[in-house]
Amino acid sequence: MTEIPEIIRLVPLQHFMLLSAILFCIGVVGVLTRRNALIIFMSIELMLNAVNLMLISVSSYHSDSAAQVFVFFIMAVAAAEVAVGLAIIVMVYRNTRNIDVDFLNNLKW
Amino acid sequence: MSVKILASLIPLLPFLGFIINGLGFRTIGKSLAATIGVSASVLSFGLSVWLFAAMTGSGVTTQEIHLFNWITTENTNISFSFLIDHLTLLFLLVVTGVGSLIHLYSAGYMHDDEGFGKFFSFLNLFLAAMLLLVMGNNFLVMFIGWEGVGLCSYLLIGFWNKNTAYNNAARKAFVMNRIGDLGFLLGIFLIYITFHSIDYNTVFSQALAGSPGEGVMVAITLLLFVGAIGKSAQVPLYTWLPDAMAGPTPVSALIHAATMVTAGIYMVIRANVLFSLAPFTLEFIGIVGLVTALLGASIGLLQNDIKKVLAYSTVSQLGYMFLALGVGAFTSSYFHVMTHAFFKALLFLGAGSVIHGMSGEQDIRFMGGLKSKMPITFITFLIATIAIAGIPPFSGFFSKDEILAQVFVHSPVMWGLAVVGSLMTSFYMFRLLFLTFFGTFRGTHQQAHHLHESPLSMTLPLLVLAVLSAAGGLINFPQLFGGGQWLAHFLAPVLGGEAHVAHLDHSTEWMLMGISTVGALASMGVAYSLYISKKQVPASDAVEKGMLSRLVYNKYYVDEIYDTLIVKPLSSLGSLISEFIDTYLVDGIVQLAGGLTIWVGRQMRYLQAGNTGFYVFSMVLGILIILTFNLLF
Amino acid sequence: MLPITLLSVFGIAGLFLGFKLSKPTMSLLTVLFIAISALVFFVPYDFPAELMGNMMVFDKFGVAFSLISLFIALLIIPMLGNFNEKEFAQPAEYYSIILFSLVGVVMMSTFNHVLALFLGVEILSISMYVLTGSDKKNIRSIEASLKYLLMGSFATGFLLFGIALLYAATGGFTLAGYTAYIANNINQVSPIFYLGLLLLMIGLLFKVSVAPFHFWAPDVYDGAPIPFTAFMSTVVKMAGFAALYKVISVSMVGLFDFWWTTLAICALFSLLIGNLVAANQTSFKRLLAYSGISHAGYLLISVTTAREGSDYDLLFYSFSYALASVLAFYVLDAVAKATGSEDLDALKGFAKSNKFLGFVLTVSMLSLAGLPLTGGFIGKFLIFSSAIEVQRMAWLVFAGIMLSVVGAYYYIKPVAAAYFKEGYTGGEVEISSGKRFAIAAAVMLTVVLGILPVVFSLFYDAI
Amino acid sequence: MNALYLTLIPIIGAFVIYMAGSKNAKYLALFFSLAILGFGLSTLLSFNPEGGLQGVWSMPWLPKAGLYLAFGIDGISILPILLATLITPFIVITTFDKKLYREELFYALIILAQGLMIGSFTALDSFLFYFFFEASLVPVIFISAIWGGANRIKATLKFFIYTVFGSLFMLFALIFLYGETPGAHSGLIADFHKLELSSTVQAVLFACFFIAFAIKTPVFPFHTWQPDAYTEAPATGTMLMSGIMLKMGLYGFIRFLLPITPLAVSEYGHIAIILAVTGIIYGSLAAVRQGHAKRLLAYSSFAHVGLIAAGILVFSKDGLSGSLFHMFSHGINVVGLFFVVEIIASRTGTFELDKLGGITSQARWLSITFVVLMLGSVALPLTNGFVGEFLLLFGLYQYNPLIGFFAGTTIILGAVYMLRLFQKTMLGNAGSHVKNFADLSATEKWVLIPLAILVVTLGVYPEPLMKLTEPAVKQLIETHYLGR
Amino acid sequence: MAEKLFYFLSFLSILSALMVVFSRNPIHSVLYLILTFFSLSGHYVLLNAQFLAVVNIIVYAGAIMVLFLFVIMFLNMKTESEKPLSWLMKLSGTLAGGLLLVIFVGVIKQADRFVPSEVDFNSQVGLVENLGAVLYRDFLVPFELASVLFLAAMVGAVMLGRREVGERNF
Repeated sequence: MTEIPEIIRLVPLQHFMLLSAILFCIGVVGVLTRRNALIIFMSIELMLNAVNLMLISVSSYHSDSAAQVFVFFIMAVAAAEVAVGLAIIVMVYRNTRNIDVDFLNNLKW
Repeated sequence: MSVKILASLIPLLPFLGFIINGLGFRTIGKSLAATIGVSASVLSFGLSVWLFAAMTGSGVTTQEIHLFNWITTENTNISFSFLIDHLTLLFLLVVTGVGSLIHLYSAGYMHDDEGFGKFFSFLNLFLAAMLLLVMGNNFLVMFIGWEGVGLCSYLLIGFWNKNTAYNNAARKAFVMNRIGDLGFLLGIFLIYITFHSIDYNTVFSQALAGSPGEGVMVAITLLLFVGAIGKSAQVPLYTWLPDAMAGPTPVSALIHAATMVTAGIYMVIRANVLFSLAPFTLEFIGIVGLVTALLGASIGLLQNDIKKVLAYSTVSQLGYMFLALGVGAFTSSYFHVMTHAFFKALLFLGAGSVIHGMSGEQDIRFMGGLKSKMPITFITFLIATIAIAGIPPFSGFFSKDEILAQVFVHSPVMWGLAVVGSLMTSFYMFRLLFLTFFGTFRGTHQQAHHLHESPLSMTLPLLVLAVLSAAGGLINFPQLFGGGQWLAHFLAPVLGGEAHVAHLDHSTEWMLMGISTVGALASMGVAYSLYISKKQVPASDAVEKGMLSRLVYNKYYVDEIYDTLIVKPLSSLGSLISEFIDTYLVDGIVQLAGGLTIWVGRQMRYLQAGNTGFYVFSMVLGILIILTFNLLF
Repeated sequence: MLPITLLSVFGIAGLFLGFKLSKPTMSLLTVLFIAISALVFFVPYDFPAELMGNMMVFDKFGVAFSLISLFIALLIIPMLGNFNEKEFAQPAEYYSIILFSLVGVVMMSTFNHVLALFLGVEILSISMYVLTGSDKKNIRSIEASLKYLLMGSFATGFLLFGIALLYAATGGFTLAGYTAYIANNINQVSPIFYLGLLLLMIGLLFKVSVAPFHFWAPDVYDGAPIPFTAFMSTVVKMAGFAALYKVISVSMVGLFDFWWTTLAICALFSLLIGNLVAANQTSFKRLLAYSGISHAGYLLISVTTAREGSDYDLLFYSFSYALASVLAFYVLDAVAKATGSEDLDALKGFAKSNKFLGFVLTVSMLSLAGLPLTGGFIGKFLIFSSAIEVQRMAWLVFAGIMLSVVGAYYYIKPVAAAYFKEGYTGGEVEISSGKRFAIAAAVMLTVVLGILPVVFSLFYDAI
Repeated sequence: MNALYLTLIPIIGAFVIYMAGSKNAKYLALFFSLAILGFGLSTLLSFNPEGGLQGVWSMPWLPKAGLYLAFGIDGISILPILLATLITPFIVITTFDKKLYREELFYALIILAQGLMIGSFTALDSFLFYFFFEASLVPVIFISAIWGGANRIKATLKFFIYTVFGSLFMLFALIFLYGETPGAHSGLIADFHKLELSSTVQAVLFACFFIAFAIKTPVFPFHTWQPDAYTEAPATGTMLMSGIMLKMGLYGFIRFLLPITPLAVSEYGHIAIILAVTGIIYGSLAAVRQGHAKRLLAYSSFAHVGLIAAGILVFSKDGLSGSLFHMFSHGINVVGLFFVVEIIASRTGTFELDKLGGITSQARWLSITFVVLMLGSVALPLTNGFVGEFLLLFGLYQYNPLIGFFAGTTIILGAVYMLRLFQKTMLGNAGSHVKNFADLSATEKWVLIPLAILVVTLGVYPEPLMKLTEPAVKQLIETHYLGR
Repeated sequence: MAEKLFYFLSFLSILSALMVVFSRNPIHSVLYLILTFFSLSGHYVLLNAQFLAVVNIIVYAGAIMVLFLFVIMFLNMKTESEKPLSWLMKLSGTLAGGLLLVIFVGVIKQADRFVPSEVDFNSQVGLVENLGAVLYRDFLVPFELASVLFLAAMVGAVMLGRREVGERNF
């Protein structure tokens, strides 16, 4: 119908997927190496964005709009999650004056 | 009334006596209890006589009485049936006859015992079991009686159950009998497997028709003989019998001298067909019998307990009977069973009378000079002693001599040894007699004061038995003296296996008789010189003895050897199992398995350290493993 | 669709009614709401397909799962009674959030489009994050909430990445699309598809707390207020399994050879960890949490079996497990209220003064242990008898059966404590009529399922 | 229908007793147990040994899965059923003289246990069998752990875990077999019997079944739960366990192991038999030195059931007939003996043999009944014990004379420990704890005298009972026995 | 040109993503995350998904990240507040992430190269008009149900975030 955008012609889809995978893994590394609940949470947001990138790129290459709507939902959900998550983090902070996840280990064994 | 019912009544009457006296014990008065007990046995004696008369009169040799099927499965059918033949009849007469006398005797002997009714009930039960034993038409019914008499023996040995030593003796008797019983039972199994039946008639006719091979026969007969060893107190299972003297004296007389212990002989005679087909076993039986005879006699030489002497004498005499069986002289063996029943019962009852008079004292070292105080006892005891010593013309002479003659035919060496045993018999019996009835009284003053002749109920049986002991030889009066050997003829239909017994020429027979008679008299002389002329009294236990005499006095330490070799190891094994192996080894493995599971769980639990970082890391690790595993392989 | 609508509307309505109504009334009303929503499933009315957008399919499996989930939720509602008495408690909010989360449950049970799955999972998860932390003054509750949140959203990331990869491979989001893709490319399935499948699977395994993705569960269950733990370990788990079953066993069945080992091994690990660690617990609540992991293992066996009839097995097992769990949590709730402790030791001698609850505890533990007379046994039977049909899973069946013995060990411990030991410090526990009703219903059902499991197939056939 | 009633009435009865409260509990329990006994006897009268399966009642249980609630009685199960109906009234009566904590629960549990145990014998569906097999544990566990001795909880838990562990092996085997049945599958035992399995599969199943039943029975070396459980349980619990419950294990051997894995039985049966026979000697030796009366009886029971198990595994007509009969008589003897010991302990306050003695002169009826029961236990001819032991030993002897011999040592060792028990408790001088020992009370007589009469009657005339089992045993062997 | 832009944006997003993870100061992390989002939005624009690019900026960079920032500032978080992790944990964490990446890369590289066909390519899919039509037609139900999610989240956030009597504000 319309002309294929330059980027789709020049850059293979794999590169987008790779980028998305890299970002995702950086997010994972962040979750694994940081102990600040907020930063962990941000890393998770990063992972979600990697997913978004993947979906959008595939969607654009396939010219299928469903995935983009999906991304829309992911963003919405992420926002909701962040709202709740931050509320929880604040609550934790209120009670312990700390948001280091390693600090919290009353529950074990 | 039909034969079936009457024959069934023979064991049933004593059994009823047992039930009545047993359940009514302490509620039934003593005289009533005695009446019930004695009449039950006398009635069954009467029935036996009637049966004997009826069968010999009508010329019927065997009669089978089927009562009911006992154990039946798809391929096993064992009926509860009786077989009455000549062998059975003879045993019936002896058992009920001697039994009745002893019942009567007990009425006097046990009169002051608080367990009077119980005693009669057990005695009746014994009679019933013994009658079952001899009346059964198959091996298993015999086995019922076999075990039944064992039970009664247990109950009666431990009759005075407050005494732990008596109880132990009772237990020992039962357990040793059971060892033999196991052999018997296995023998029955093998018979069943071989002949597909355990009915005497079927088994014997099949065995005669087509022998299943000597190996099997030897196995069967050896197993059966193991049973006989236990029941009849042969080497090596004889040690219970002397201990069994713990029971009241009538019991010793009836069970441990006259009847029960001869059950082994009955069994071998009953199965003579099988035994004849297994020469090896017969040889073995002969040797065992000879060894027992010598061993028993030698121990008897130095015993001081009046009943112990008699007990070892019984062991020894049983050895002779087996010796006879071993050489294939079944009739002679039975002959000796019968005469032995008379004179040994008499001896025991006499001893009982002495003990009764001595207020319970059993050690001959503290007796002496009783002949004037207890004349009847003395005279009857004397008759019995002469009979057992094998001095003519009393019954023991004939029966023992027949055995010796048969042994001589079989093997002169064995004969020589047997004669030695017989000399010892003569010696210890006269030693016993002299120490007890002659000389001066060595007991306490109190005992002397109390000393008395026993009541009529006790002396009457003594008298009857004395007559029998004296005249019992007539029943198989040897041809040598012009006798007709009635017993041999009477038993002939039963003894399918005795065809081969050889006969000695008369001069040899005379010689053998002479040797044994002279020997017996000589032994008596030795005993006389020792205990009457020199007035020796056996030393008290405290005195040091020579090695040999110590060995003999302590019964060759056989009990101690058994104790260290068998009883102790087994009981320590038992302790080891129940206290160590079971709790720590077997259960230990179980506990370990459980504990290990829990332990692994506890280690896993430490993974859950509450550390979110670690949780996430493990998750990622899990993901990595799953991905690697699935995508690479 | 109608039940979802109703649940949402009721949730909103509950928020407003919360201003006016007392706590017991709210509770009763919520029960009513849930009951109505469940009944509505039987109303023969379908939304126009074009409006549905193929998002959800109200097939037999989904409806059945939704129904039993709603039913279990119904049983749990009265349990909130004790928790509602806390001074900061906001019952209306709890009830509404539960109603909302039930929307997620129904979506997870009936989805066809993975977006519905994703939304359902998120509705449920977010509700649970909140409810877990709702005991605001209790540090344990808060800690649980944070752990759940972080790990939950982390897992969601993997789930989404999986969905994205599957999309990259198949170009679609529907289960039917996946199935079609497998059918068309059975010999050349793209590695991206495999990767996506695995990640999606992992995301869902996390939600149902299967080892090695179970780490959150004990801590979260332990920290959360008892009614919400009950909710999580039953309704949430059931929804998760419904979703997992639909994704893996139904739409991916063509790749059975690919995924079965992974699931089987995960099941084995769940059984091992759940059972063995539970055997070492001193806290009753934590014991139940680990027991939940082991039951996830059993359910996973059923998922792995993926045969005709596995759906029924899964349903039956989840139902009987959920009933028994609810009962256990009721007892725990009562004991915790009476003694202030959630430990096994608090149960000592409990049954002597509380005969009814003692009996309830027994029934519940027997059912969880899978002993006969209870639904737990039939459930195990169904699962194992299906699994044995797959010859290569025999070892898993064997392991599953054998590990039940550990289960028997730790399930009998509370009963033994309650009946055979002394030292109960609390008095007789008052049970409100609502609770009594719920407990009685669950006990009855547990026993009926054990003795006359026909009843359940009648129910299943009726849908 | 009879089979169903026999199972169901006790279960209903248990609820009735529980609901009726503690006041009338014991009488209600007696009523129900007698009613069941009456029912059992009427079943016996209408039972036709040649008629195969009878009194059948069935309805679908899990229709789709092919499971049935199917109950029935055949020649194999009639004796265990009869035993369970016969013994329970006695077990109920044994407690009449006592004041118990929560009587309604206690008696309800007894009757419930009876129902569940009967259920395991009447079940025709393997899973129904498993169901009862496990379920019957529950009341017994409760009885043991609530009314038991000092270490009751530990012992009971061990018992529970161990038995459950074993039965899970069976569950695996059953599920496997279920999967093997053709078509839409079936859990009926009869259908399992029809399966033709390869020898490896049979070997595995054999192992599973053997472990399961060996633990329940128990067979060496899976017995270690037993002494503790028997010792710590109250007399009632011990009686239920030893009198009826362990028969479920033996019954399982006959019902499952033999017909389903005949190949494996002929191939590996000797291992199992050797284990069982080892258990006979092992248990006997452990009993010989035992100082605790109840523990002694526990080991003795262990030795006896070892013999039964060995006899079953021989897979011969004699062995099976003997085992079925001996199961019956063992139930009677062991209940009687445990009760005797319980009477002694309750009057003297101790089970320690060293503290007892000399009771016989003070308690005549106790002595008489004790002797009779003891004789049954040592298998004296004309007692019930002999009939079974004779056949079992005969079966074993036919299998292998040496094994027969070793098993036969039970005759000797049994006498050793039983006589020791008798002597240490009843004979000799009065022990330190024996003072003013009262003879049997009326209720105690009602238990022990009938039991003693049974011991003798069954020993003298066992044929009626043997006839009941004969056709079934024959059929079992003819259909499944493969030789060795 | 577009190619170069792609690689530049990729580089930027990876770098800033790394900085998110490795910054010691949470505020820096937030800022780097915003930078990442912007660069991702750039990608979206390149891919003709203008609507989502805008939404991304508004929702993520605008709303979510600001929320983060607020929280950080409210909590007054200092750099040192986070206890430094042992190097072993860090190393293993990085290693695990790296391995994960290796697997992803391995898988993605194996995938066939996808070349869209000229015939049925539609460059308009990412436009708001098109998306709106899809959203309100095919995704109507999830759209509505998302509101349930929001409601639940909102109620929850309020419930949890509310200050109880006796509690401090932050």
